[in-house]
Amino acid sequence: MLFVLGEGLSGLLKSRLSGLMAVITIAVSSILIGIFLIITANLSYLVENLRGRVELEVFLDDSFNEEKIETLSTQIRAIHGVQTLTFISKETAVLAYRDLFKEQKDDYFDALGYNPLPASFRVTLKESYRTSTGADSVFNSISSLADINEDDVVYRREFLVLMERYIRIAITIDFLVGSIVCLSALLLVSNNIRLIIISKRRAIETMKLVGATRFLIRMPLYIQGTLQGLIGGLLATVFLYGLLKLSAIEIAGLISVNWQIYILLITLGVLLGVTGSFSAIRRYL
Amino acid sequence: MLFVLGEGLSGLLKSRLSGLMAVITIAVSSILIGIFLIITANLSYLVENLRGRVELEVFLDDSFNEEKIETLSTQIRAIHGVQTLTFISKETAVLAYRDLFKEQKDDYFDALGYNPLPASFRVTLKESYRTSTGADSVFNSISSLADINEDDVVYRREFLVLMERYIRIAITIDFLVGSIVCLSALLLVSNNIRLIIISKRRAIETMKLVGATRFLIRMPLYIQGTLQGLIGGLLATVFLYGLLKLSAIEIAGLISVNWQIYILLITLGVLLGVTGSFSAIRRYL
Amino acid sequence: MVKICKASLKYASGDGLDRISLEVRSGEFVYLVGPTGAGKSSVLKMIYMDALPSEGYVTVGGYDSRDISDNEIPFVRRKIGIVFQDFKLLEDRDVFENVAFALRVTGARRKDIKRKTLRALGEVSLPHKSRKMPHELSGGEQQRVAIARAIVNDPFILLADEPTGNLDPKTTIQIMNILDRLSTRGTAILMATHNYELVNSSVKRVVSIKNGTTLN
Amino acid sequence: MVKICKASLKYASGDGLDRISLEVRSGEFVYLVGPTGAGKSSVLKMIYMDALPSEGYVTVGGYDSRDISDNEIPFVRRKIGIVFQDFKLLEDRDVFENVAFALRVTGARRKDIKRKTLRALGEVSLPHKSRKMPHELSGGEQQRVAIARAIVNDPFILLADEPTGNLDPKTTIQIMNILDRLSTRGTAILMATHNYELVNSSVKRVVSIKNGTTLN
Ligand SMILES: Nc1ncnc2c1ncn2[C@@H]1O[C@H](COP(=O)(O)OP(=O)(O)OP(=O)(O)O)[C@@H](O)[C@H]1O
Ligand SMILES: Nc1ncnc2c1ncn2[C@@H]1O[C@H](COP(=O)(O)OP(=O)(O)OP(=O)(O)O)[C@@H](O)[C@H]1O
Ligand SMILES: [Mg+2]
Ligand SMILES: [Mg+2]
Repeated sequence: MLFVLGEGLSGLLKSRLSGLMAVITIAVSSILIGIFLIITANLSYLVENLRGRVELEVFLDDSFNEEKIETLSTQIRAIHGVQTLTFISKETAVLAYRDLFKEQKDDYFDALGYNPLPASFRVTLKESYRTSTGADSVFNSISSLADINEDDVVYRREFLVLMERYIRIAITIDFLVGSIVCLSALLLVSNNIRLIIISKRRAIETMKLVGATRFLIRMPLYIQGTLQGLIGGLLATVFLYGLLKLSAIEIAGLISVNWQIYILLITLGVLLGVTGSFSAIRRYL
Repeated sequence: MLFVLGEGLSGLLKSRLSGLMAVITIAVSSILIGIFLIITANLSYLVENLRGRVELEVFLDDSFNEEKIETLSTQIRAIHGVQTLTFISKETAVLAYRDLFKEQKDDYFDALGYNPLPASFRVTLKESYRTSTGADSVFNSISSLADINEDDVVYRREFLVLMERYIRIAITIDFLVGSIVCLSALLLVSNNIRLIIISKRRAIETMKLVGATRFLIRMPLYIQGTLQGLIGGLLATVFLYGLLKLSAIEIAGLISVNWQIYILLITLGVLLGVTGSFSAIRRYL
Repeated sequence: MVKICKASLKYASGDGLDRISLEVRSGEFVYLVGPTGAGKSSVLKMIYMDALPSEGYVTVGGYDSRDISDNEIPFVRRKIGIVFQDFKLLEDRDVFENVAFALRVTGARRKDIKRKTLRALGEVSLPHKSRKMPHELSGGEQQRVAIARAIVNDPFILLADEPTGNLDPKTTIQIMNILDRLSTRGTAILMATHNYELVNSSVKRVVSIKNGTTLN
Repeated sequence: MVKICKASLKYASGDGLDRISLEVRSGEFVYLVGPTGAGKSSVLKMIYMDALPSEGYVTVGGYDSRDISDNEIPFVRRKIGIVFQDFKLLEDRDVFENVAFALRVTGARRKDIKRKTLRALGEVSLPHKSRKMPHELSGGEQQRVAIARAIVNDPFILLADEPTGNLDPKTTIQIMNILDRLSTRGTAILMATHNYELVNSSVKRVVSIKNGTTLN
């Protein structure tokens, strides 16, 4: 058992160049996948953020009394997909309007002599309804209520549709690049282990002749592959950690990564090492 | 000479597996770099687009007469960095306002009895001034004109600053991923040629013994590397072309690539093949 | 101890062995002779189970080629010592490690490894060179290291495939003396060779092969 | 034609050659004998300029080891034929291509290649096997292919490093007959060997080396 571990370690030290190549390959692949993961994380964070901002506005006729508004509010709250409902009175609306146009001269409402802005409900959606179809269904439910005119329900439909299109594009690219990177990484690691097997051919032949079991011949290679994966993963972690520290100065709030990504990277490195060794050993030994 | 070419070709055919590996490596690297290039192209297109939209608005006091407006317009046009200047009269402003708030009841201006909106200049910037510092300098020049109050000159400063920050982030990530991909591609291609050299060691040794010149020994390897690069580049081109055709259905206007990128990809493949062969031959032969 | 019974072996090229029979008893010294391509190396391969016969059978120790599993083959080889013409030493380890290698792969204990390795090197009179690397040794010395590696596991038979093919006559005599001594101590020896001078000058049993069949 | 004059060669291990002198005239057949590690292969290496002497000099054809450039070495080798104990044939080409290979690398014309290759195969009586792959041949046949490859360029000297080490006595005699015939046709031959039987039974010139120096 000790012999197996020793062989794995000394294999790593002896096949310096090709060993280094394998480690670098794994590190580079892990870094690429790490960057890809960080981008994905940020992307989905951004998407959640944007989707969270989707809301419908229901303008209420000035003729509705308090009782009526209460009834409507209960009815809307009962609709599938509605998360919260906030009532905005005519007075609040004026304040918001003034806030929005504060650079304009204030004489509008004064000149008018009455408040032209309607009261409204602001309706936010449950998570699963924050899509264009989900928002549509809520929109339809609200519109079909008695006393509510379709024109009085407003939401940023175009924004949602556009956003969904961009998300789809981003996810497609993300996924594509990610899978290409993963695939090529596996290919390269396996190729590297193949190189190591070729360079160890004589030792392996001799081992077979003196009666080494399959386990004894293969285990050092697995150990070597695993160690290379581990070192590669660690290198990637250190590199990415430094990179994020550096870029955090530039980018401030944008990047949100937690320590789990580092664990993931190291695991990924080890996995690449093991899978690469495994496929190379199966094919070339 | 024929012999050299034949050896290069048959080398490619014979070393099927490692040759295939090299071709795939080059193809994958080229695809990654291609995707990276397309993203970069789109990014810079988007950036140019956004920057082009930066404009300053100069609100004019109602008391200015036509002559005064003419003078101001000439003065502003003379400022460094100003590209175009458009005069927007009070009447045009109302039309634009109505267009913007068309869902609101139209009684605002009627009720008011006069036009509260000021006339304005819309100022666009020369390309090199489409940055936050460039816009700032134009802003300062206009503000410092007699008769123009600093409050009357408006532009989306926060938008520009934010955009510049995001551009910086995007370029950093883009550049980083791109250089990692390039570097790892070179490493892997060279590693692959090394494998080929190892597998051809006996043939090379025999060639040396029967009096083959250095040229004759190395040239077939270069040819093989170049061919692999060419095939890899072509594969990448076909793949990316298909990918873009497919995604064009989804993404419509977003992706703007011209045929030059394909030439670039093929060149890149060949370059990777040649450089990889070169470094491997220098080191391992 | 080793018995080959009407064993046939077919290579893709069409050559091979045709119903070969051969028995080597414990402590016996047998020469295997025949022209190139006759099948000498193939016979040895069948004994160390690198090639299993398509007809007939081979028994080595307790194992039978007809019902041996892949997992058992390493254990057959531990009872056999093998020596080749080109030594097959590992260039990146010293003499001691080359010999100890055969023990390490069997999972022997540290103390035993040292004792047995030094004893085997003693048998071939090389303990003083145990820290030399293979390329620092003469051909004869390298072959002696290979023999030490082959006998370090106390095999009951030593297979030698033209062990003196690369050696000069003087060194050949040294090696033959070592093999003779091993044989008198009870290790059976089966040696393939082209060296008729050697074969003719000894009184040992000679088995000759031609075109894949035993003549004698 | 080939002259080695007080040439020394040092390997990193400390071994090597020590002021060796040797001359081979055109058409001469010379045996190079000596125990393992004496330096026989090293002498041949110096002649085909794979190792240049640190002292003294070697002249081959018009070239002198003292002022030869790396680019000229391939042209020296085209005037020399080399044969090894382990044949060194390319396993992935047939017999014809193995022999033609030595012509192709010199940039010979297509027609010449065919003619010369078949002539060389004729010299070793193998034209009928020109489409066989090396692994389909016996050891003796493989060595004859190697000899054909060595002589296809019409070298003035053939260097042979234990060319019969892997062959049985009968095949050895065949190979020796071929070398003898080449020698009587004017090709000088320098052959390193351990086979004293062979050396003793002939009347050729014998040069013996020990510890890196010529004794005779
Ligand atoms: N792995 C193999 N695949 C195909 N053919 C083989 C293989 N090994 C040996 N042969 C063929 O089987 C025959 C017997 O070969 P073997 O090596 O046993 O002969 P040998 O008596 O040892 O010859 P030599 O004296 O040259 O070592 C030969 O014709 C050889 O070409
Ligand atoms: N490339 C090398 N590097 C270091 N030492 C070498 C090298 N080649 C040969 N030697 C050493 O030089 C000495 C002479 O070796 P050489 O191969 O010339 O002997 P030889 O007479 O051909 O022996 P053999 O009969 O075993 O072939 C030996 O001690 C050998 O170990
Ligand atoms: Mg054999
Ligand atoms: Mg030699």
